[in-house]
Amino acid sequence: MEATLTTDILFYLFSAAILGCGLMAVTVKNLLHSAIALMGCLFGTAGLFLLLDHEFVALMQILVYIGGVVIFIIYAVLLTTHLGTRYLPASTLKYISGVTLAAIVLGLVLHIDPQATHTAVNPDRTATTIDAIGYRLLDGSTNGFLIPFEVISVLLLSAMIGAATIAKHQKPGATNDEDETGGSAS
Amino acid sequence: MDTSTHQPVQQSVAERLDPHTATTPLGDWVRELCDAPDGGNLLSMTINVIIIIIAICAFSSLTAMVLVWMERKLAGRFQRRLGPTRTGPFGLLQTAADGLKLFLKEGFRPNASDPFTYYLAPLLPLTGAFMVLAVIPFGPSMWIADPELGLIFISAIAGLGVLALLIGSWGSNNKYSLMGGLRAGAQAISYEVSLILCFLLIVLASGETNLLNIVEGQQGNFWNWWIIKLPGAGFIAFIFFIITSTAELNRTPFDTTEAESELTGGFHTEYSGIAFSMFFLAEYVHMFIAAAIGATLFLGGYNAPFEFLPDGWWWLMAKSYAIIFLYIWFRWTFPRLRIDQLMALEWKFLLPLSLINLVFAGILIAMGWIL
Amino acid sequence: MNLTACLSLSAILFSFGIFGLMTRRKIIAMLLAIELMLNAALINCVAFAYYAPAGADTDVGSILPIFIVAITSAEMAVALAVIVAMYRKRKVIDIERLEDLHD
Amino acid sequence: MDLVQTEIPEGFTRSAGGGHTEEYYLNMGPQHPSTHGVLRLMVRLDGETVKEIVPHIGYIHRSIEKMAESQSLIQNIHLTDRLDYLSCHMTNLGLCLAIEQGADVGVPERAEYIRIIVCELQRIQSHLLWWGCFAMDLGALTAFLYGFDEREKITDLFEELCGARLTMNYFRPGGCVSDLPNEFIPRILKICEHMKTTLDEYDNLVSKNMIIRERTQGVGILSKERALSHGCTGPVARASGINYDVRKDEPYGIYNRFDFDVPLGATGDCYDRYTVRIEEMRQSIRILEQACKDLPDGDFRSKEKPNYKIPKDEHSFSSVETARGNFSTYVVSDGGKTPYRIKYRSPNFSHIGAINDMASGYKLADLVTVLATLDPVIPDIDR
Repeated sequence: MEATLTTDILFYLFSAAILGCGLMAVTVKNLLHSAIALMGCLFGTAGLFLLLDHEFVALMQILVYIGGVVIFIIYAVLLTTHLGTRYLPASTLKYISGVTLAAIVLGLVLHIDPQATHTAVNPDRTATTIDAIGYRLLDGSTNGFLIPFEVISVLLLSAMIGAATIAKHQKPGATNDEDETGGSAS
Repeated sequence: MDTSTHQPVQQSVAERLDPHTATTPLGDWVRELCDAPDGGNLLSMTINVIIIIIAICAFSSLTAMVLVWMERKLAGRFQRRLGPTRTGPFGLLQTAADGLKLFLKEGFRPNASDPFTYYLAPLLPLTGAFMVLAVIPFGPSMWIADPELGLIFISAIAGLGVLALLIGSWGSNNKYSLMGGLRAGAQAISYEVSLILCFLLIVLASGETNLLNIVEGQQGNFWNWWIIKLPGAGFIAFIFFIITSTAELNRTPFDTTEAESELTGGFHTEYSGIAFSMFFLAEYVHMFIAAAIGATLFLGGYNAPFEFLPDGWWWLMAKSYAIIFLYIWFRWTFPRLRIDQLMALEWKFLLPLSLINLVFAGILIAMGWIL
Repeated sequence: MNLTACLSLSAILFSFGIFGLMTRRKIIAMLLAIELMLNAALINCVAFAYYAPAGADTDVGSILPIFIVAITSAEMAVALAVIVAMYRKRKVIDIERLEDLHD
Repeated sequence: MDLVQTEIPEGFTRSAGGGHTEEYYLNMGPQHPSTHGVLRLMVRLDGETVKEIVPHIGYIHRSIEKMAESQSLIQNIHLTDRLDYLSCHMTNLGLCLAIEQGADVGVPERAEYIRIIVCELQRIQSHLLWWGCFAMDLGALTAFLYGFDEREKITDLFEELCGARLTMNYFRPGGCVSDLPNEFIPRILKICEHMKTTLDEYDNLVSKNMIIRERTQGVGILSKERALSHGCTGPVARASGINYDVRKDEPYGIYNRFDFDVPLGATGDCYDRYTVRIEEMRQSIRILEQACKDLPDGDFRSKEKPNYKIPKDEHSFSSVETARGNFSTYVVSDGGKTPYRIKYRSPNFSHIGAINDMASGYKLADLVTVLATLDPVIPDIDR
């Protein structure tokens, strides 16, 4: 998209949403509220990707991040906290160290090359089509991503199985045994 | 609704997402008024977008009204009674009266609930519904946005509906609500897998993710629709789509999330007045959307069943309402499944069979055994 | 809108993530902060692909995010499963009260 | 709200949150759609799994047994309507039988037949309501209206018979309050014919439905031993394989003249309780047809007395089979106009006591199924 007034306005709107929600996500006390703020932040990012002509990434952001990861996070919040949970504040020392570290990183990153402003968009560029992505992912040559793609598939599968195994309920019999002996694992 | 004559789409994504490039009589008139006949400026674009938003709002509230009336009438017929008859002709104004009642009701919030999440939750489902409505091709020149990845867009947005239930159920601070919300989360995430596999089958068959192109690919007589064109596989996938979409819509026999005899209303136990009517409205708009997507993918969308008949939005409406009739029929016939049976149905039955069906369809396509 | 603006945005988001990671006590909140940092990285990927000079391989701008997202969801699934299992066992998701984990 | 309570509520054996799982208490009722009135169940849950149930009763206690002591025996009949209001003819009959026994009142032949006809009609009526509510508790709303549709036909008959639709107050010691209206018997036979086809329709709609079978078979099993030790009677006991029916084993009235079967279940799960009740409706139709055929002419009531007195120290006892089980009446008299003490034995009270045995270990949705197949009438429990 050409850099017009419209895109500029949209960009700054999205940036404001991303940064505002991002700040909320790390500062709000209530865990569910910060998960919702993270959702807003991810939505803003998806909008930004649409602005940058990466439709597929934007939709994947919504599909996997918001529809999957954030829902999982909210699910975990629902399972582990409830209204009335007291949220202990972090110590001042942690706050100071957090702010300092964040500032240092921000300074470093912004310091690297503040002058490298590629405002010009390559006039011949075309948006990446889903066909191109598919062909590249299944391309076995040196330019392709076949092996990483397969590895990531196996990783996902093993992660899913692992997660299911970890979160699986213990057998009721086992719990009862421990109760009767009075020993709780510590 | 913003419309535009459809050319074989090879515009860039940005161009197609840009409402000011679409040409319609109404849009052109707005542009002329704003002194921008070619391409449009910020003012005309804003006005056009507002027109689109109003059109979607009006359409979805009208749809919800008609669907609620239809459900009540059909439920009456299924149950050997008449359904609403008093308010307006054939009881048509019953929904309006109900809506009015809900809007005038006191918005009541439990004291111990969490205001932010409690009030945020009712707003979300309709937002998602509006976003999906924008990409459904209602007719050959009748759509709002036509993204290249329409089908992925739909599956992405459809997954968000459950967020509202999760948030609202937690914010209500009620054990029944929370149970309903947790059930909703588990159910939606599980059934989405099968739903996306159904979508994938269409992508595999048509080689398209763009909804307009999928519909255009089914032109001609009714045996060109994917439900028949893919012998066997299309029909199985359609049945799976109906089952999974019923589950995604939280309707009987999969309405464990609001199961009134167990959870006294589930996630919306603590909602009343406008907040409740938002959930209610969204439920019916979602029902229309699911039916419209089913019609678009499997039943040829706005295409007429025979070549000599004119195509148009009325065909999409007729097909959608036929599917909606199925949903209503299910609801007033079947009892409710238990939550563990529901999950077993998905993971032990629907998911493996969808995968097998997908492979089967792949073989059909690879061998060219398509009607 | 230009590359610098995009990169600054991503840098600020990244520093928010670091801040959250340092100050939060709940494990889920720390995971949230990590999400923010990964999101900042995604913005960088896409921005570089968009502003790439002529002849560059811009497809990678779409493919790399796929890998990032896949890895993140795998990590999240395992991490959240661990959190839920830990909560069942100890009723605590506060990082400072889990100090006995290294025993 | 704290989901995890530390103190143990009354009646529970173990506190929630023990062990390593997330247990919590849930309060179902007294206002809950599936408790059919004002029953309150405290449930200890682990996720969705029911661990323990403690029923709390007494929310509509009206001290009917105490009120009985200040009213004459005849005046007491209308109070028995308010016990099991879905089988009020049968509860009326229970008190009438006790009075007849104690005051030595004879019953004419025609009145005996009328009693059988009316009681069996009411058994069908009560089971129809149960069938509708059962289906509704499992989520099938249409069946609820179907059940009520058929029930309405019988209720209309009762309205014509005694002017009331719910609290009939029709039987008197020595017979009934009035004779059958004209054209009553043909209409009953018509309903019998209609019910035969309707019951097949019900089988198609609900009994053969796969979801219903999945949700009821093997769920809420009550073993024969536990059913005996809880004192379960009626369809609940028969579903567990206990061959006990007051009409067969201790026949009252003229039940020994009729030919009918007592349906029995094998496992005692919810599906057995369901099928036993459906089969009972068929048997009631059989009895109705026989009774309507043999109905003699004659008096509908033996000579009326101004007051029925039971002699001093005479204890009279009767039990009848209501739609829910053994309903017994025990009248102790001190020779006065009013009874010294009346004790009613209600079947529902025992059934609710057995609910912990039946539903714990299953899911929350199964608790609703179990409750629906118990068919409790709360005023009968509380009295």
